[in-house]
Amino acid sequence: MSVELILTVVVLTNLRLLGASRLGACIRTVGLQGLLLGLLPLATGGRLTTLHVVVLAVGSMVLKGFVFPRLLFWALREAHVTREVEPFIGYTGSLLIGGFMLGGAVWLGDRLVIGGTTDLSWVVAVAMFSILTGLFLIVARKRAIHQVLGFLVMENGIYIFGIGAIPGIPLLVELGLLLDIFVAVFVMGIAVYHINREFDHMETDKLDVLRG
Amino acid sequence: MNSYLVIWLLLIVPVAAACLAVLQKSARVALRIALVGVGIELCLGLAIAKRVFSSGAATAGAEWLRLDALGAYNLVVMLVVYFLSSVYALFYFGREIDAGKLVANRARMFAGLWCGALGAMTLVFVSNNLGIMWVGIEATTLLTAPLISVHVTRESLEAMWKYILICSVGVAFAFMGTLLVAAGARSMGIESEHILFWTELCRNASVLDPAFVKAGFVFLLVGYGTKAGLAPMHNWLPDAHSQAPTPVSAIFSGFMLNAALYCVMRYVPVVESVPGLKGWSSSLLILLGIVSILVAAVFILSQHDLKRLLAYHSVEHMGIITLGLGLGGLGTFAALFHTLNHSLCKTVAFFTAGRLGQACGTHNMSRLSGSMRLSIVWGGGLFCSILVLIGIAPFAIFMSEFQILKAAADNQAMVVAALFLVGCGIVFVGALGHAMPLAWGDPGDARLALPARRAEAAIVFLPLAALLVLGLWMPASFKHALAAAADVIKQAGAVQADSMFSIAR
Amino acid sequence: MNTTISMQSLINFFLAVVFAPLLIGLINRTKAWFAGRRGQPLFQLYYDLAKLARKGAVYSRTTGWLFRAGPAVGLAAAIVAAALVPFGGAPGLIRFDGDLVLFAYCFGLMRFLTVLGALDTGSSFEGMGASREVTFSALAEPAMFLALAALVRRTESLSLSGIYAGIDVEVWRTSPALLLLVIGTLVVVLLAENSRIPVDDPNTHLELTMIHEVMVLDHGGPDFGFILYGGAVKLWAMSALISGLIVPGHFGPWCGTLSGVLCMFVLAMVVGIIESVMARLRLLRVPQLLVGGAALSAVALMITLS
Amino acid sequence: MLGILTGIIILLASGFLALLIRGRRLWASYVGAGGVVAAAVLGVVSSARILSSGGVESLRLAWALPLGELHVSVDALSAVFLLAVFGMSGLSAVYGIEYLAPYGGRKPLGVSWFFFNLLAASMVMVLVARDAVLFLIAWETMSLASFFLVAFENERAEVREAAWTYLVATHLGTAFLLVMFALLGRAAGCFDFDRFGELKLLSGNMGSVLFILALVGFGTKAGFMPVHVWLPEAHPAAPSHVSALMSGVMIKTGIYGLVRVLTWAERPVWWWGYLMVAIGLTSGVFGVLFALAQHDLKRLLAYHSVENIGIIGTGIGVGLIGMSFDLPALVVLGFSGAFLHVINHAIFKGLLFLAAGAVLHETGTRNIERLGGLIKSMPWTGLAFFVGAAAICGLPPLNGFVSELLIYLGAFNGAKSMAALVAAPMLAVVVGLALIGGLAAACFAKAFGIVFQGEPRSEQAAHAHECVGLMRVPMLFLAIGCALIGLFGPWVVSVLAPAVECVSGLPLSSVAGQLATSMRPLTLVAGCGVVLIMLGAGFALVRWRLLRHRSVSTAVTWDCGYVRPTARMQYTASSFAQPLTALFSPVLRTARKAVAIDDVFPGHSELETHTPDVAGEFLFRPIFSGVGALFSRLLWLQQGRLQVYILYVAIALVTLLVWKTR
Repeated sequence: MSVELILTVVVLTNLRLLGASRLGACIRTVGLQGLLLGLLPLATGGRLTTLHVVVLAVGSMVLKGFVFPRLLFWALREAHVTREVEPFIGYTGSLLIGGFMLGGAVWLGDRLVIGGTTDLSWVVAVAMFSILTGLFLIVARKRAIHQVLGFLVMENGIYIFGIGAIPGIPLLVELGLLLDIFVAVFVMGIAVYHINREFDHMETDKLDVLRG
Repeated sequence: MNSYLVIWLLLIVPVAAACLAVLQKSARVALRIALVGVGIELCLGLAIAKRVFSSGAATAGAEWLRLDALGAYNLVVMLVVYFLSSVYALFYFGREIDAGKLVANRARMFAGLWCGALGAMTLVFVSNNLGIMWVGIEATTLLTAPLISVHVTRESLEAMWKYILICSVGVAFAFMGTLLVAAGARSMGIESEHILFWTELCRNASVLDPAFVKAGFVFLLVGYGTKAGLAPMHNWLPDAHSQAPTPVSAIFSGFMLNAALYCVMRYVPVVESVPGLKGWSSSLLILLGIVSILVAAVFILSQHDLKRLLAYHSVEHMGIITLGLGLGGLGTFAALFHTLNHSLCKTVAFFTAGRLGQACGTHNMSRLSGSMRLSIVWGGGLFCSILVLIGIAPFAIFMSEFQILKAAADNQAMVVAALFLVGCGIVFVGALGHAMPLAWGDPGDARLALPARRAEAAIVFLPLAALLVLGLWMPASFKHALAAAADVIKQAGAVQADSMFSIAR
Repeated sequence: MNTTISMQSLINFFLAVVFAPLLIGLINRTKAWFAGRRGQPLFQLYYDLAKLARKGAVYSRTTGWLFRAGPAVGLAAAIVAAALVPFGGAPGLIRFDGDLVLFAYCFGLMRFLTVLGALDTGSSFEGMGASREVTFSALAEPAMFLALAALVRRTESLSLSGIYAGIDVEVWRTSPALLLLVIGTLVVVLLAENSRIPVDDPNTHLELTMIHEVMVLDHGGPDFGFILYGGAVKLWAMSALISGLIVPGHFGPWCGTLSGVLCMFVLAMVVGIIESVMARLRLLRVPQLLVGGAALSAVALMITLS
Repeated sequence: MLGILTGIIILLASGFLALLIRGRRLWASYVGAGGVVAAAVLGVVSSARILSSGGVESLRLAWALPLGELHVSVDALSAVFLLAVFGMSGLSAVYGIEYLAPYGGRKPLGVSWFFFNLLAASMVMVLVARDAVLFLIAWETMSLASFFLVAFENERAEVREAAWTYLVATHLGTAFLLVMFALLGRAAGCFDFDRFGELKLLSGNMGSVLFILALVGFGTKAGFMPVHVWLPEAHPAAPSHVSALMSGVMIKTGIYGLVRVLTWAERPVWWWGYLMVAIGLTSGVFGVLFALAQHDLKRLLAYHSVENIGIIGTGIGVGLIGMSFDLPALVVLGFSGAFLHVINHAIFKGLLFLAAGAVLHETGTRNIERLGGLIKSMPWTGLAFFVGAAAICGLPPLNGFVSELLIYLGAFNGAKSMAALVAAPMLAVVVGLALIGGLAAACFAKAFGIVFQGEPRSEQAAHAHECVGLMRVPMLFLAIGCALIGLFGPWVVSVLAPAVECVSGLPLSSVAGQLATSMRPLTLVAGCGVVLIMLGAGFALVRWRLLRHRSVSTAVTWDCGYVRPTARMQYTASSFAQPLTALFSPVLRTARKAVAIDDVFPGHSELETHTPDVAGEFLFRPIFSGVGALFSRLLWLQQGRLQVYILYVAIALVTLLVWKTR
C-alpha cells in the first residue's frame, strides 16, 4: 500500500470525524485511523523492514486500533451517552472549517519542503491537518470523550510526521511515546469515569466552577 | 562512587521508593518512605552536582544520560524543594490522617506517585536525548495528574481534567517540536541513533535546517510553555494549583514549571547557533515573558483565592525567568538565579497558605484575614513570603529582578524594561493589597490557635533566611555554579564564565 | 561709612520712635475734618499711652504666658523693623543684603504673636478677627515682596537702604510708571497691614465687622499700650517705604529728613482722606483688593523684565 | 568613617537584641533605644568631625554579589545629612521609650524597636553607600523598615491602608531609580558612584532622562507634589516618634539622593532648574494650603513636610539655575539654603511631631477640633510646639528664618540679574516663598492657637497631663536647637560650605568667598535677633515694673456679655481656616456635609468638611480604579471553559508559527 493512499484515507477519516455526531461512530473512526497508521511504518520502511519497524507497527495497531476504542466504549457505556450535545460549532460548519484547515496544512507543508523530496510535503500537510483536526475537536465539542478523541487524532498527526519525515527515531523514544500516550488515554479515561460519577454528565463546558 | 553509578542511582532510588511506598499498609509509613527516598535522592544529587561543578559534565549509559552544570543546578534546586515539600507533606497529611480525612490507600497512592514524579523529573535533567527528556516531562504530567485529586471533589476533578488535557496537548506540541528539530537535523549526517542527542545537536547546530528549527522551536516553546505556565497557555495552572493538596501545589509551582522551562533552555543554545537565527529565539522568549508578567498582573489584582493568587504569581515569575533567558548575557544568569529564588519562596508561600487553608477550611482570602494573629509561623511566614515574592529588598528576588532589568538596559530594550516594571508594579500593588489584610486584618470569630512544630517553623523560615542571605551575599562557589550553568545556555563555554562579572571588578 | 549719615540714621530712628503715634493723630484729625467734626487732639495716642501705662490690668482667666509676652515682643519686632528702614535719603540704622526679608518677617512675628494672643482668650470674636488677619496678611505679604522685588530689579540692590539710595530723580524721570505702580501696591499693603479703611475700620463698634481691633479686646493696661504703640511704629515704618519713593532724598542730610517727615505727615493725611471718602469693603472683596495691589507690582515687574 | 560603621553595627545589634527580648515590660525599649542613642552619639561626633575637616573618608570591601561592591564613603554632603539622621534618631528613640510604653501589654515592642533601629541603620547606609546596588538595597530596606513602623497599629484598617499607600508609593518610586541606575550602570560599565562622577554621566539627552528618573524616584520619597500622596497618610498612622524620624529625616534621603545624582552632572540643562523651582513652589504652596484644610494634627504636620520639602526643592532649583547660567552667587545661596533647611526642617518638624505625639499620648485624639487649652496642662509641650511653630513659619530669630533668608537672597540675587531667563523664575521664587510664609503662619496660628490655647473643647483635652521627662527632654533639645541655629546662623552656614562645594563643582575657595559675602547679612540677622530678644525682654521688664504696684485681676474672657459662655462657643479650627480655604476652594475641593439650620426651633445640625488630597483623589485614585476596572473586565479571559483554554494554546501556536517562521 502506498504511503500516499494511506495518508489520503487518514484525511478522509479526519473529515468524517468533523462531520459525525454519534460518539460511537467517532470512536470507530479513530480506531480505523489507528490501524491505518500502524501500516504506515511498514509502507515507508519498505526498503528496511527491521524488527524495530515491525514492533512499532504492531504495537501501535494494537493500542490504537483495539485498546483505545474498547476503553472509550467502556467509558461511553458507563456514562450512558451516545450523541454529542449541541456542539459549539455545528457539523456543517466543522466540515467547512476542516476544508480551510486542510488548505492551511498544505500551505505549511509546502513551506517546510525537505531537501527536494516532494512527497514529504504531503506527509507534513496530513500531519498538520490531523493536528489541527484534533485541536478543533477538543475546542469545538463538549463531551469529554470527544476531547480524548481529539487528543488521539492530534497524537496521530504527530506520529505521521515522525514516521514520514524522520527516518530513524530511536526505538526507545518511540516506545516511550507509545507508553505515554497509553497512560495518557488511560488516565483520561479514569478521569472521565470519575467526572461522570461525580457530575452525572460529561459535558466539559459545564466544568467551569474554577474561574478568574 | 563513580559518577555514572550515581546517575543511575538517581533514577533508581525514586522508582524503588515509589514501589516500596505503594506496598505499605500504613499511610504514615508510606509517607515516611517517600521522605527517606527523597532524602537519599537529595544527598545523591548534591554529591553529583558538586562533582559536575568542579570537573564538568558526567555521563552514563553510552551518553544517553548526561548531567551538565545546567542540569545539575536545576536538579539540586528541584531536590531541595522536593525535600522541603516531603517534610511538609508528612505533617500536612499526618493531620489529615488523624482527622480521618485521608484514607490509607489514597495516602499510599500519593506516596507512590510523589516518588514516581520525582523520578520522572530527574529523568528530565539527566537525559542527554531530547526525546527521553520529553518522555520525562510527559510522565511527570501523567503521574502528577492524579495527585491533584487526592481528595476527590468536583473542583479537584475539574482541575485535574483541565490540567491533564491542556498539558497533554501542550506536551504533544512539544513532541512535534522535538520531531521538527530532528527533521531539521536529518541532513547533518549523524547516526540516526544520536539524532536527538543534545550534545550532537549543539555540535552540529551550524548545519541544521533553519526553517525546521524555527517551526520546531515555536512548537517547543508553546508546548513546554504550556507546561511551564507561560501565558496565554497558563490557564490550567491556577485551577490545578488551587485544588491540589498543598504539598503538590508546592512542587507544581516550586519546580514542575521550572522543569518544563528547563527543556526550553536546552533548545536555546541550539537555536541560537543555527546560522541566521542569532537572536531569533530571544524575541520569542521576551515576548512570552512579558505577556506572562502582564497577564499575571491582571489576575493578581482581582483575586480572592489565596492559592490561585500564588498560582498567578508563578505565572509572573515564570515570565520573569523567560524574560531573563530571552535577554541573554546577565539575564541568563539572573534567570537561573531567579529560578532558585522563586522556587524557595513559592514553596514556603504554599506551605503557609496550605496550613492556614487546612485550618480554616477555605482559601478565600477574606476569611483568612488576620492570619498573623493566629500564628506567627504560618501567618508571618505567609506575609514574609508574599513580600519576598513581590520583590522586596534585601531579599534575593529583588536582586535577580534588578539583574534582569540591568540586562534589559544593557540590551537597550527600554520598552521591555518599562513593561517589565509596569507588570511587576501592578503585581506589587495588587499582592500587597491582598497580603496586608491577610496578615493583619480582623480575624473575625475564627480565633483558633495554630501551633507549629519546630520542624515546620524550620521549613518555613530557613528558606526565607536563605533568600535573605542570597540577597546580600552570594558565596563564590554558588556564583561559580550559576555561571557554569548559565554558560551551558550561552552555547557551551563560548562566553567565559566571569566575563559578565567584569562589572564587579 | 559717613558719620553724618549714620548720625542721621540714628536721628531718623528716633523720629520714627517718637513721631509714630503722631501719624495716627493726623489720620484721625483728617477724618474728623472731613466729617465736619473737631475730632480728638492730635496727640491723643500719646495721652492714651500715658494713661495705659498708669493703669492696672484685667486678664482673662483663659489666657496664659503667651498672652502677656506677646505685646512686648511684638513691639520689639516693630522697633527692629523700624531700625531697618531708610528714611529721608539716609540708610536705615541697620542695613545688609536681604534686610527687606527681615523687615517683612518682623511684622510677621508681630502678627503671629497678636493672633496667638487673640486665640489665647478663647473668644470666638477674637478668633474671627485672627482668622481674617492671617488671611489678609497672607495675601498682603506676596504683594509687598512683589513690590520690593520690582525695586530690587530696578536698582540692583538687595538691601532696603541700597534700594532707596538708588531711587533718585533720574529713576522718576526714566521709569515713572514703575514707581507709581509700586507705590500703588505699597499703599494697598499699608492700608491692609495697618487695619485701615477700606480693609478694616478701626472705629467700628461692632465686633463682628472688626479685624485688628477685635483681636486686642482683652488686652488692657501696659499690654494694650504696647500694642497701640507697636501699631503706630509699624504704620510709620511702612509709610516710610512709600515716602522714600516719593521724596527720593539727596537733598543733604537735614533737608532730607525734614522732607521725609513732611512727606510722612502728608501721607498720613492721604490715608485719612482715603478713609473718609471710601467705605469699608465687604470682607469677601478684600482679597480682590490685595490681589489687585499685587497685580500692580506684577505689571511693574513686567516692565523691568522686558 | 569607622565611627559611622560602628554606629550601623550598634544599631543592628541592638535591634536584634531588642527583637529577642520578649514580654519583660520595657527592656526591649531600653535596649533598642539605648543602642540608637549610643550610635547617635558616635555618629554625630564622627560626622561632625568629617564635616569640619572637610575631608572624604571611604572604604572599599570586596563583596560577593555580582554587580555590587561594598564601597562606603563619607563626604561633606553625606555628613550634613548624617548629622540630621543620627541626631533625630537618637532623640526620637529616647522619646519613643515612654511613647510606646502604653502599648507594652498588647504589642511586642521588640519588633517595633528592631524596625526602628533597622530604619536608622539603613538611612545611614543610604547616605554612605557609594555603590548603586548597595545603595538600592539600603534604600529598599529603609522603605521596608519604615513600612513596618507605619503599620505599628496594624489592627486598624486605616493604618493598614496608610501603610499600603506608603509602601506602594515608595516602591513604585524605586522602580524609577532602578531604571536610572541600570542606565547609569550600562553607561559606566560599573555601579560605582565615583565612576559616575568621573564620567559626568548626567549630560546630553541621556542626562535629562536620568534627571527626570531621579526626580520622580527620589521625589516620591521626598514628597514632592504630586507624588507626595503617601505622606499625609503615613505620618498620622505611624507612632509619633516614628513620624518625627520619617518626616524629619527619612524624606530627606530623597533630597540627598537627588543632590547626589546632581553631582554627576556636567552642567545642568537650564530647564532642570526651572522644573525644580516649579515643583518646589507647587509643593510648597499646595502643601501649606492642604495643611490649612486639615483637622488632624499629624496630617496637618505631614502636609507641612510637603511644604518644606518644596522650599528645599526651590533652593535646589535656585542653585541649579545658578549652575546653568554661571551665577555662583545663586549656586552657593540656593544650595546652602536648601541644606540648611534640610537640617532646620529635621529639627523643627521633629519637634512638632514629638509635641503632637505628646498631645496624642495624653489626650488620645489627633482631632484639632477636640483639643484646646493644653498649654495650661502641658506647659512644656506647649512651649516646645510654640517654638517649633514659630520656627517652621520662618519667623526671626529662629532657625527657619535663616535658611529661608538664604534662598530669598539667592532669588533676589537672580532677580536683579539682567537676563530675564534667570530673573523670571527667581521672581516666582520670591513671591512663592512670601505666599508660603504667610500661609504657613496662618496654618500654625491655627494649629497652635486651637490646640494649645483657649479652653479645652473636650473631656480628654480637659484632663490632659504633662508628659513625662523622657518625652520632654528630646523636645527641649530640639527647641533649643531651633534657637541656637537661629542665633548662630553664620557659623552653621560656613560649616556647610564643603557640602555646597561637593554638589556645585565650584572650587571651595569660590564657595567660601561667596559665602563670606552672605556672612554679613547672616551676622546682622543674628544680631537683630539678639536685639529683638533683648528689646522684648526690656519691654517685658517695663511691663513688670509698671504692673508691680497696680491691681492685676482676672476675669472671664469678654464675650459680648454672654451669661454662660462655654468652651463650645470658641472659634474652631475649621472656621479659623475658612476664609483661606474658601479663597482657594478651586484647588482644595473641600467636601462639605451639612445638616442645615432651618425651622423656627432648629433641631440638630452639623457640618462636616473633608479635604481629600488633590493628587490622590483626582490623579492616582482614578488611575488605580481605572486599571482595576479594566482588569476586572479582563477576568472573562479565565472564564472556566476548557475548550477556550485550548483555543488560546492553539491561537498562540498558530500566531507564532505564521508570524515568527516567515
